[in-house]
Parts: sequence; C-alpha cells; structure tokens
Amino acid sequence: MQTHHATRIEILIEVPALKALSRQLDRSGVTGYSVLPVLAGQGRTGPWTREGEISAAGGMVAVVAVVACERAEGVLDSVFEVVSRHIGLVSVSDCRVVRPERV
Amino acid sequence: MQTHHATRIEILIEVPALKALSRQLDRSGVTGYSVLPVLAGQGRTGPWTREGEISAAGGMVAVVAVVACERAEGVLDSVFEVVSRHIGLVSVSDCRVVRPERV
Amino acid sequence: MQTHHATRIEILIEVPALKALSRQLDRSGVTGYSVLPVLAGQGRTGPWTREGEISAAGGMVAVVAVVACERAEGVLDSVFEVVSRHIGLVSVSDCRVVRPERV
Amino acid sequence: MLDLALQNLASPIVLSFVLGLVAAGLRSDLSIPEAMAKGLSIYLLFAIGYKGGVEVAAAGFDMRLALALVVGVLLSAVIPVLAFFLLRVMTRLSRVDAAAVAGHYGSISIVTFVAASSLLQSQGVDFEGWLVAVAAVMEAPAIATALWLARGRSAGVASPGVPWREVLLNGSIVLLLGAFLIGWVTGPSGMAEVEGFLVVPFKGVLCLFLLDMGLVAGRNLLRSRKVLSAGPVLFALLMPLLGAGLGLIAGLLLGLSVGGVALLATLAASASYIAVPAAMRVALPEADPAVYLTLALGVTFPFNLAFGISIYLLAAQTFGG
Amino acid sequence: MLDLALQNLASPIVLSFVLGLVAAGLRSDLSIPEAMAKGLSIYLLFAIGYKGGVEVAAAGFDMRLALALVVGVLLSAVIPVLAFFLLRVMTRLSRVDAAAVAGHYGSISIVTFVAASSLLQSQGVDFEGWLVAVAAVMEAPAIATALWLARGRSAGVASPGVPWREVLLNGSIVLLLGAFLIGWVTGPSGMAEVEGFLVVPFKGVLCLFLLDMGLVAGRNLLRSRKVLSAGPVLFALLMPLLGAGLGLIAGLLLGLSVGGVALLATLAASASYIAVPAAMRVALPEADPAVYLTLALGVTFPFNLAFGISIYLLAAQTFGG
Amino acid sequence: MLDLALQNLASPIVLSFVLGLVAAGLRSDLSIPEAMAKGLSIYLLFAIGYKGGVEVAAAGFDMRLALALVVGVLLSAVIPVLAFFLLRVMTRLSRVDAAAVAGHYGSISIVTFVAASSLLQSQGVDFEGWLVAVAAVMEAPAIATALWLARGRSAGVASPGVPWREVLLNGSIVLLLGAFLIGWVTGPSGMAEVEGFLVVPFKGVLCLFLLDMGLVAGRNLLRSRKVLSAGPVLFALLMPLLGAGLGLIAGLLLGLSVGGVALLATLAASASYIAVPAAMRVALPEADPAVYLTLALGVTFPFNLAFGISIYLLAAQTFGG
Ligand SMILES: Nc1ncnc2c1ncn2[C@@H]1O[C@H](COP(=O)(O)O)[C@@H](O)[C@H]1O
Ligand SMILES: Nc1ncnc2c1ncn2[C@@H]1O[C@H](COP(=O)(O)O)[C@@H](O)[C@H]1O
Ligand SMILES: Nc1ncnc2c1ncn2[C@@H]1O[C@H](COP(=O)(O)O)[C@@H](O)[C@H]1O
Ligand code: NA
Ligand code: NA
Ligand code: NA
Repeated sequence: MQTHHATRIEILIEVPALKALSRQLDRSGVTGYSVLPVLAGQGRTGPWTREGEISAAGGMVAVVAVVACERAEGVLDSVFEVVSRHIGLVSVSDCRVVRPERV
Repeated sequence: MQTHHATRIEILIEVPALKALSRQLDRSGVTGYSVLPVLAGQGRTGPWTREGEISAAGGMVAVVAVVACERAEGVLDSVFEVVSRHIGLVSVSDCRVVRPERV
Repeated sequence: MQTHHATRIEILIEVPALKALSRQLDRSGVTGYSVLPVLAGQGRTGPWTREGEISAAGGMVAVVAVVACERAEGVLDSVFEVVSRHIGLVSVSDCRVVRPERV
Repeated sequence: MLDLALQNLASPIVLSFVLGLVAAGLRSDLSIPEAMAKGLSIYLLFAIGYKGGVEVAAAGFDMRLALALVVGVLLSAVIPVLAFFLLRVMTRLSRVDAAAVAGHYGSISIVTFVAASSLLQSQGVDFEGWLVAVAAVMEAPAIATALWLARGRSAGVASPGVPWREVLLNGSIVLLLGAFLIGWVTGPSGMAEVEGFLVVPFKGVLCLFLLDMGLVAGRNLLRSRKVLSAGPVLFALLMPLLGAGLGLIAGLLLGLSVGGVALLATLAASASYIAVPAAMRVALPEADPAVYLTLALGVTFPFNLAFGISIYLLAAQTFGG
Repeated sequence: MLDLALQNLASPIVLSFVLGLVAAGLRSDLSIPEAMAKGLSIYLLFAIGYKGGVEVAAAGFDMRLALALVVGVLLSAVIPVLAFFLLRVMTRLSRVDAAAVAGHYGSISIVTFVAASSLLQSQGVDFEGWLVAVAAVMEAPAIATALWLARGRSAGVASPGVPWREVLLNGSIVLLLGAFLIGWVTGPSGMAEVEGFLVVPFKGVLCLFLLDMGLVAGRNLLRSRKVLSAGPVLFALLMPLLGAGLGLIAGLLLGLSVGGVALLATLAASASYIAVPAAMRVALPEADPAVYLTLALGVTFPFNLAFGISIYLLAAQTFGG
Repeated sequence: MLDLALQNLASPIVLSFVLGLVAAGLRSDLSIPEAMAKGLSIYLLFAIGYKGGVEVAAAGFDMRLALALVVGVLLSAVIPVLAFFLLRVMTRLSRVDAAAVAGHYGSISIVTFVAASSLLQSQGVDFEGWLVAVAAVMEAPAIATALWLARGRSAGVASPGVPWREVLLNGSIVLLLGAFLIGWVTGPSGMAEVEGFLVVPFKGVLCLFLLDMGLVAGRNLLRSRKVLSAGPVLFALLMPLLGAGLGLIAGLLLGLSVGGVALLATLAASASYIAVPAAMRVALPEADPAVYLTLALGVTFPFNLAFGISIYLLAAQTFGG
C-alpha cells in the first residue's frame, strides 16, 4: 500500500486552554485534529488526576493533528502562540499516511 | 536495553466501524491492538464531541497496533479494506520495542 | 520554529501495575509523563474491554513520557524492571519538541 | 386542544429540553458527561420496560399483544417506503440519503414514547402496558427496508454484510425486552420492591435526559444549519403526521384503548436517533449522518415532543373511545 | 451556639466530607469517577435551581428579588477588592496571584449554599427561595474585578481576550438559572411530578458529592502542603468572616428573613472552586492554581462547612429577626 | 425449601443478573459505562455501610461485634488454606494459580452479602446490622494467606513488596467502614435525612448493578470457556458450601441470630472479584487472571446468588434459632 509522508503533532494541554487552541488550529489551516482524554499525569508542578474532578480547571487532554509536512512549520508557530502561556508539551514526529488528501 | 524495530499503526475510526475493524485486524495476523477513546475532533465534516452522546453513531476511537515491520504492509492492506468506506485516518510510524516477541 | 530531538516512550500497562510504574518513573528522573485511558484491547491473552468493569484488576492504560534522548536509555531500563513482570508493551520512537527544558 | 398543548409545553419535561436547546444555542459549555447520558438512557429503558411487564402481569395476558407485535413489525417495515417516496418527491436527497432518512422514520424513539405516556398519565388516560414490547420490535425492521430501498435497481451501492445480529440484539432492544420480561415474571410484588427506584424518581430523571437531548439536538442543529434546506425540514414535520395517521388506523383496527391508540400513533410518528444511525454508519456509510441525525433529532423529535404527542392524543380521543 | 455547631458537625453531610478528607489523607485509592462527580454536580444544580423557582412561583414574585440581584452583583464585584488588599498586607503573594485568589472569594460556592440551606431546613428556619438566582448572578462579576486588579498600573501582564461569553454562559450558571426558570414556570404542580427525583434523594446525593469534595480537597492539600504558608491560610479563615459580614449587612438592608440573611452571608463568605479556577486558567495563566485552589477548596470550604454556616446563622438570628 | 429457592430465583435482583448473562451470551452490545458501574458500586457500599451503622446506633453497642471482627479476620485468613488444599487435590492448577484462587475464597463479595440481606428482609428474618463491618475486615486477610501459600517452600516465586497499605486502605474497605461509622454517629435521625437516597431506591439500584455483573460475568465466561475444566468448576461449586459450613459454625458459636448466622455463612461462602483480583495482579502477576476471575465471578457468584443464599438461610434456620 502506498503511503505518503506527513507530520504528527501531539499537544498536551490543560483543558481550560483547549478552546483557544482549537480556534487557533482552525485558523492555522489544519484539515483535522482529534482530542484524546488524559487521565492523570506527573510534571514539574507535581502529580494530578482527573478522578473526582468537578472543576474543568484541572486536567489535560492530548490533541493529535496529522498534517502535511509542508504545513507543519506554520501550524507549529500558530499553536505555540497559545501553548506558550499555558502548561503544555508539544511534540512532533514523522509518520506516513495512506490517504494524503486527508491531512 | 536492546530494542527492536517495529511499526506503529494508528487508526482513527468512527465507533460504529470498530467491530468490523477489529474482526479485520484479528484476521490480519496482528498479535494485539489497543483502543483509546477520542473525546472530540474537527475534520472536513466539521466538529464533533462525545459529550452527552447517547447514540453510538457518532464518536471516534484511536486504534493503536504495534506490529513487526515485515507484517506492517499486510496489516495496512487489510485495514484499508474496512477504513476506505468509513471516516478514518490511518497513520504509520517507525518505533522500537523492547520485547520483540510481543508485536 | 526551532525544535529539539527527544524520545517518546509509550508504555501500555495494566492498571494494577500503574502505581508501581509511576513510582519507578518518578525515580528514573523523567520530568513528566501522562496517563491515557485505554478502552479495550486484544492481545495474546484474548480480548478485553473496560465497559461495565467494577474491578480495577482488568484494564490497561497508556503512559506517555517524552524524555531527553540521553536519558531515554536509563528510563527504559528502569521501566523494564516493573513491566517485565506484567502484561505490557513498551515502544519507543523519535520525536522533536519545541521546549527542550520540558522533557 | 390549546389547553392540552399548553399544558404539555409547560411540563418540566418539555422545558428541560428547551433549556438544553437554548444552552446549546447560546454556545454555553453546559454538557452532560457521556457516561451519565448513557446511564440515564439505560435507566429509562429498564424502567419503562419493567413497568410495561408489570402491567401485563397485573392485567393478565392479552391476545392483542401478539397481534400488535406483528402490526408493529409491519408498520416499521412499511413506513420507510412511504417516507422514501415523499423524500424523493419533496427533496433533492440522493437515493442513498433518502433511504437512510426513511429508515429512521420507520423505527421509533423510545423517549418520545415515554413523553407521550407521561402526558397520558397526567391526563388520566389509561393505555396498554405491553405497548412497550411493541416499541421494542419496531426498532429494527425499518433498517432492512432502508437497505433494500438504498440498493435500488442499480448495483451502484455494494451490499456489505449487514450485521443483523448486532442490529437485532442491540443494547436498547435487549434491555427493553429483558426488563419487560423481568417485570412480567416478578409482577406487582416485584414492583413493590423496586418502585422506589424505577417509579419514584422516573419523571425527574427524564427531565435530565431531555436536558441532554436538548443540548445534543441544539449543537447538532448549529453544526448542520447549512445542510438543511426547506424540503427536508418540511418532510421532517409532515412525516410524523403521516406516520401517526398509519399508527392511529392500526391502533383502531387492533381495538386498543384511546391511550393505546395515541401511543401507537406516537411510535409510528417518532424517528430513531440511537439504533438506526448506528446501523446506518455500518451498513450505509455513504449516507450523510448530518442529514438523517438532524432531521430525526433536531426537527422531528422536538416537533413530536412539543406538539405531536398532544395532537396524536386528541386524534385518538376523537376517533377512538 | 455550641449545640448548633455540634449538630451541624455530626450531620451526614459534614461527616461524608470528613470521610473523603480522611481517605485522601490515608492515601486510600478510594475515588469517584469524574463522570459521576460531574453528574452529581449537575443533579445538585438542577435540583437547587428548580426548588428555588418553585418557591418563587408559590410565594408570588417579590420585588426584593430584583434588588437582591443587583446587590449580589455588587457584592461579587466588591469583595475581591477587600480580599486583594488583605492579601497584599497579610501575604507575600505576587500581584497576579493575589488578584486570582481575590476573584475566588468574590464568587460563590453553590455547595456551601446548599449545605447552609440544609442546616436552615433542619433548624426549621425559612428563607427566600429566589436566593438561588442571586447565587447564580454572583458567580461571574468577581472575575472581572480580579482581572482588573491583576492588571494594576503597570502593563506587565498582557490583557488577553477574556472569553466573557464563556464566563457568563458557563454551564453552572446556565443550569442554575435555567432550572430556576423551569421551576418558576411549572410551579408546585410541576414539582409534584419531579419531587421523587429532585427532593426525595437530595440530601443523600449531597453526601456522596461531599465525599468526593473531601477526596479532592484532601488530595489537593497533600500536594500543596509546601505551597501553604501561615499568611494565606490565615487569610482563607479570616476572609469568609469578613465576606459574611458584608453579606449580613446587605441582607439586613434588603430586609430579608433571618434565613435569607444567613444565606446571603454564606454566599458572600464562600469561595468558588469551579467557575473561577477555570476562568483564571484562561485569563490569568500566570497565577498559580496550587495557591488559589488550595485556599478556596482546601481551607475556606471546609471552614465554612464545619463552622462558618453555623456562625452565619447565629449572627443572622442575633442581628436579624 | 423449594419455595424459598424459587422465590429467590424469581426476584428482580436475580433476574437482572440473568438478563445480563443472557445478553452477554447472545453477544448483544448492551453495556454499562465503566463510570456508571463504578458509581453504582460506590452507592451500594455507602448505603450498606451506612445502614449497618445506623442499626448499631439504634440497637446499642454489642460486645459480640468485637468478637465477630476477630472471627471474621480468622475465617478470611484460614479459608484459603482449606481452599488451597482442595485445589491441589481436585485440579491441576499450579501452586501459584491455586494460591491466587484460594485467596479469592477467603475474601468476600459484598454484593452476595447484599443479596442475602435482601432475601432475609423479604422473608422477615432479622440480623445484626454490624455484620457489614465484619464483611469489611474479611476483605484483606485472605490476601496475606494467599501470598504465603504461593511462596511455598521453594524460593521460586520472588516475594515482591506487597503494597499492604494499598490493600488495607483500598477504596471499598474505606468506604464501607467509613459509611458504617457515619451511620453509627448520625444514627436514626441522620437516616431520616438520607433514606430517600440510601434506602428508597436501594433495591432497584442493586438490579442495575446485577445487570452489569451479569454482563461482565457472561463475557468473562465466553472468553474463558477453554480455560475451564471440570476440576476447577467443581471446586467453585463445592468451596462455597464448605466455606458456608465454617461460617455457620462460627456464627452459631458467636451466638448470632438466625439471620446473622446466615449472613456470616454467606460471607464465608462468597468469593471476592474486586479487591483480591487487583491485589493479585500486583503481588502475584504470574497467576492467571482468567482462572481466578472466572471461578469467582463466573461460577461461584452466580451459584451463591441463585442457590447458595437460600441454602445458607435454610441451614441457619435448621441449626440456629
Ligand atoms: N515530558 C512529559 N511527557 C509527557 N507528559 C508530560 C511531560 N511533561 C509534562 N507532561 C504533562 O503535563 C502536565 C503538566 O506538566 P508540568 O507543567 O511540568 O507540571 C503533567 O502533569 C503531565 O500530564
Ligand atoms: N488530520 C487529522 N488529524 C487528526 N485527526 C483527524 C484528522 N482528520 C480527521 N481527523 C479526525 O477524524 C474526524 C473525522 O474527520 P473528517 O472526516 O475529516 O470530518 C475528525 O473529527 C477528527 O476527529
Ligand atoms: N502489539 C500490540 N499493539 C498494541 N497493543 C497491544 C499489543 N499487544 C498487546 N497490546 C495490548 O496489551 C493487552 C494485553 O496483551 P496480551 O498480554 O498480549 O494479551 C492487549 O489486550 C492490548 O490492549
Ligand atoms: Na416511526
Ligand atoms: Na463569596
Ligand atoms: Na469467603
């Protein structure tokens, strides 16, 4: 099966900043992204868990966007505007996709 | 620690098609896969969210299978038979595993 | 945007072993990790699903840690001590991060 | 007439739905966790099935039940044909989209059924408890008709292996029928044990569920505004009335009570937004979910909830009794 | 006095909170699933709003409601200023941190309000049902004040586009006000239909919710032990008393009943741990959540629950009535 | 005898479990969200603990409680030894697998306990409310015995640091004991406040929970069909009877009421499927979960629910009272 090169951007970000990130992604020209829940974590600010949480203030999600390689740089810049003020980790890796028209 | 090359296949697919995909994966000879929930997303058909959903018609999941490199091609072909008729995104990347007998 | 090389470690592990793994990761010197829920899976021991589960005995989670390349080897060794006795799959891949101080 | 409609509109049930719609329209972040929404729906199915069974146990077995099951299957299988032709005439939907939409209208919405029984109860109108079993058997046949309609004469659409087992044994059918049987076996003495859970809080739980449905329907409408043109919307307002007409006739022929006729009309008028969409994604992935979900959940469901069920009750009172 | 406090301390509600605290302190793995915790909070907001509305319907519209809404907004907007100056004097928190904390104390905690009304009820003290609407309008104004305080004279902190729509239409405000309106429209006859859900199990549900709050507060305290110094903790014990004082005066000026005065004092005394933290993460991400969450949820909330609400009731009985 | 068994089999509780089993057997996609299943179990533990505490408050402290706690710990610690030797004789399970299974039978199933108290209640048989505290202390000791049995004489199995804190402070123990203490402190007047939640809907909630357990047990059995041979299954049917015998003797020696004897026998007869499996995955990961989960949840639990509890009650009535 023929595959095409693409870039996988994974953004760990706190829930309250998700709306701003979504707006930014929509503007940055990505064709799509998916939001995965994160249950718990550990970082420099200590451990946290989603269990029992009633406030949306805590908690993180993982936003995954597979984008065409040539667009990755622009998306990253755009994402970073939002993430820089917030707890979050942006990682990028290479991947291959089956349907290039979908990224 | 010695690691061995393998291929990580990640399939974003709508929930109603998950059963068919599972059957296909079982047949394709993968040793295992894991299904992760997706909370929300944005794509060419617009945004969606799992919140409040009562129907299983909406919503997506991420299916992750780490497979031996030599088997990846076959699995991809097999997966694509199901995915092609459905909303979904298949991405593939290289990885290394610690226990090669598990993939 | 400048990015820096890093290593993404993804550990699929059963829920009862998560505490031990967390302790081990905390000791191994990673700066952070995130725990993602897994809904269902299929492996050599057959299929499982989280649905309706009342016991914490079943079920898996995915632990993702992005670590500096030079630390990856040590973290892997350390992780393996816990994982080896448990159902679990450790996969490692290369990635790039935007803020190197966060890994 | 106006009185009944107003009374229905001012019920906590309908107003909760409206609250959900409004919150979605204002883009509030109010939302019900998925697990809670599913939990509420499991509760409602179990409670409504159980109550139906208990009523059969109390009233004794009624031969009309067997007949009504057959009639229910027929209604579910035939209504999509009518809907399909209407859609082809009234709208520009493709054959596949039209077939998918048609399938939804043959099947039923259990919450509409529950809202109608609530209205009957508050009006002091009796009905046959076993109609809930008829509701269960009406869920699936429409799917078969829809697939048959979609195939058409051409072989354009491949006919994938429809997972009939999944469709017939889908969770809501099994839960509804299972609870019905449990209620039947345990009868009024079993009911005495569990009514603190299945009866006492029922209406309030229904309010929360309708709040969620309002949120989901409202967000759906917001997203699908552009997809909707006048034709499909008109269809989604007309079709329930036609379906109700068929249900009414069937109910009168079956010799049901006034309440029973109203409920069978409601079932025929209602459109599925749980079982059928899921089946369509599997069997007819080419059909656009934005169209069928929006019509069933965003137009027909609110119409039935706010006006339909009052109309069907009045019609039943006029022609029946 | 001691009697009232002891009776309150030995209530199932307070003890459930203590159980959560203890379980967290012992590092037990007891936990409430997130979806369940959110579900419980949706239930509580809906029930408390609905009951308030029904009481307005029963008692007839009261012009003081309009006045009280204005007073509520003012209290919420002004209390943070007082809190901010106290914090700058009593603690070494940065301007931004102090502003963020101050915002929490202007806003309200609906569970504290519910616990106080529970206490009133068990003491046979009446109150104005529409105070729940005042609670809803007190949620947001404090946020504006906090942001204004954070900006200061310097331009050090960028002023990001605060999502006012999100803040004003946040889920808990919409749900509380929406349920209030539904209760008002449907009145006592609507209540008769849903009280099996909204009234009968209410206190027990509150216990489970407080168990969860105890767990969350306890884990929070464990994590933030090091962040807490004497200054902020003292503030978190003193501020509710000052806030309550303002609320008391406002209540007396409004001519509320003794119960109403106690509840307005409670609202002014309570600190938000749901709406405001979320808004602060968006609008003031520089502020440290460990500080404001721990003070609001880990210190002030337990203080109010265990002692505050008894004190405010006694004060209202002394000065009011 | 037959009468009692039939009455029990036709209860909504048992039939709900059967519905779950059947749905799983038919491979229906009916399922209860994880958060809801956990929520139901938290509710049941809280309610049952609370009720037990209230009964102690009402009846006054009973010295036999202290004695019964000791006896409970002993039963839990000793039963695994008996189970282990039976397993080694009757089955070909490895030492580690046999030890893990044995641990499950020393510990208890709180739902079996609840189902038995339901049966007692419907038969009008009284029992000591504080037995729920005995249930709580019986959860963990069996785990220690199982690990000791697994180690054997050889050093083949490494002895990992067993997380005793986690085991002893596991959520269900803390919740059960905590609620028991709260019930004890607040007594009947506290109960009056919360019974609309903890008592009124209790049996119905239990039905939904058993529906879930039926689904989980049924899917488990489907998956593990091949693992099961006659030996282990026979063990899983015989062992509860032996355990019940020990519990019966202990209950008679303690001088419990007829209902109390039946409940202690039920506790001894029941096998854990929540706390022990989780502990075994941590401390004995070499043991096969398919074996111990299937025996405890798929064989012994249904057996006790359908037949065991009736048998234990009859035995208690024959030998006690
Ligand atoms: N290196 C990392 N790998 C994976 N997740 C991380 C990493 N660093 C931080 N996180 C996640 O981000 C959250 C906040 O991180 P921090 O701001 O460092 O406390 C943590 O609790 C984790 O969930
Ligand atoms: N490039 C992408 N990266 C990540 N997720 C995607 C991407 N494209 C689509 N998705 C996911 O697939 C869903 C359906 O996509 P679409 O068919 O384009 O509307 C979206 O809502 C996302 O959850
Ligand atoms: N190759 C794999 N790729 C992704 N997930 C896997 C893989 N192998 C195992 N798993 C996950 O680990 C669980 C246990 O695997 P096993 O021990 O092989 O039964 C499975 O049910 C999957 O959730
Ligand atoms: Na219909
Ligand atoms: Na306040
Ligand atoms: Na036992």
